Amino acid sequence: MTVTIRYFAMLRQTAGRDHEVITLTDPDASPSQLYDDAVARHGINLDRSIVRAAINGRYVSWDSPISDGDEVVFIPPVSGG
Amino acid sequence: MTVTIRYFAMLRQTAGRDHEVITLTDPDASPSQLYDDAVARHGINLDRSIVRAAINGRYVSWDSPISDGDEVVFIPPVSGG
Amino acid sequence: MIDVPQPVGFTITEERILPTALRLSEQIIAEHPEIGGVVTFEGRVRNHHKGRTVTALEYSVYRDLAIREGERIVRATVERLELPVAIAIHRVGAVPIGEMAVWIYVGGAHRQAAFEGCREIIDEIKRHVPIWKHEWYGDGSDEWVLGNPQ
Amino acid sequence: MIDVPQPVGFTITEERILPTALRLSEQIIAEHPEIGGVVTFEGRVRNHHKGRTVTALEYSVYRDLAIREGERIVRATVERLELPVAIAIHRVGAVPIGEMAVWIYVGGAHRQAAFEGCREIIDEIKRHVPIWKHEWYGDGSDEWVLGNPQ
Repeated sequence: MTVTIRYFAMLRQTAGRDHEVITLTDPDASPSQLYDDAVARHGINLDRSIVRAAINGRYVSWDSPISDGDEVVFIPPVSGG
Repeated sequence: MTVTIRYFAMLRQTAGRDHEVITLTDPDASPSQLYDDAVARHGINLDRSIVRAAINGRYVSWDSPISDGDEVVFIPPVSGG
Repeated sequence: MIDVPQPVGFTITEERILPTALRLSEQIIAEHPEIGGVVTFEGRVRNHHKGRTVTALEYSVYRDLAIREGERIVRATVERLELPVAIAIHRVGAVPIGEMAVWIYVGGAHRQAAFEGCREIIDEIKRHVPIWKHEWYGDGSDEWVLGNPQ
Repeated sequence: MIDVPQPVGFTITEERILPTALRLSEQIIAEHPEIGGVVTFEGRVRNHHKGRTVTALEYSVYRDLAIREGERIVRATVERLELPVAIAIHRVGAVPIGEMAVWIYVGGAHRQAAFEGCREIIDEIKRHVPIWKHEWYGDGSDEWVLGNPQ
């Protein structure tokens, strides 16, 4: 299955892209695995303990299931307001 | 000595006047005595425990000294804001 | 435009507050770039009070003491919380339903102090400033509203 | 005029907030005579951050999630505190120093709920709405500001 990862803010800057399409071979892949892979692939230096995961525009837990076609986003500590 | 008592709000309505000039014979008269006299004189039905006293535009305690020419005001529970 | 001491002050007026509030909001924002958070409170004349319809309302004031207490309250809050801007305006006389009776504007470097300051000022005004509300009701009766005694 | 759901809603905009805030303040006051107390919060772009001079600032947003979280926050507060009016607007993109980044308007029958609601909404927005601040400083450096993680 394929998922789209979108990057925002400092993650977009570090990854050098606003999104990427990833093919997953492991049907039990979770957002936490995707994040760890992205960290390795792009040299992201933001510890997962301070990041949150979202799928299709909703916050989810790091071990949530992922479906084909999902949009996955990693949310660094927000600083609006 | 003489003092001016000014009345506001419900006390003005009950007393039927916005001020009156009182001649005091007791040099140790306090705002509490003046209030008790005013209650008797005008049929005021507001217990002194919920009223505050002011002299010359400042809150004072009920046993404060009074001087000739002072302006004394009794302050019912305020309801601004 | 109501004449109100800036950036820290308290005033009593018989005019409508809204035009001054809108103008000051713009002006202070332009003059105080160090402010990060602004909290305002608008106290308005409601059309109901304890289940009764309010048709008219008038505030009486003992002006000398009101100004002294209002200024004391605003200054004390500003000093305690180190606020760059704090302004309070209380309207007196007849105030139409729906219009502002009181307006408080508090600016701080951060939002916590602005929230705390704004709330403290309105709470203290309601406790200590000698202003009294006279309400007229839909059934033809009227009443001097008694606040909670201090 | 920014298009914002009324009397309860949250929106994201790239426009200046002030004209909308001034207009809504007048409009809501006219349309909601049951409101006794209004508390507003203006969050503004400061010219300083942790001792450094800020020369420019830009907010990034993940819009789908931001709208969903913002609406959830405002609705939850309105329901908990039974507020007739609660509106929040967050600006994104480049925001000049001194201008509003966020504006929150909360009207309640009484002031306590309005204060509590306004504060809860801004606190929750700062915790959960995916918006990030990119600051540029006087010394030529820049930084993505990290909020406190939840």
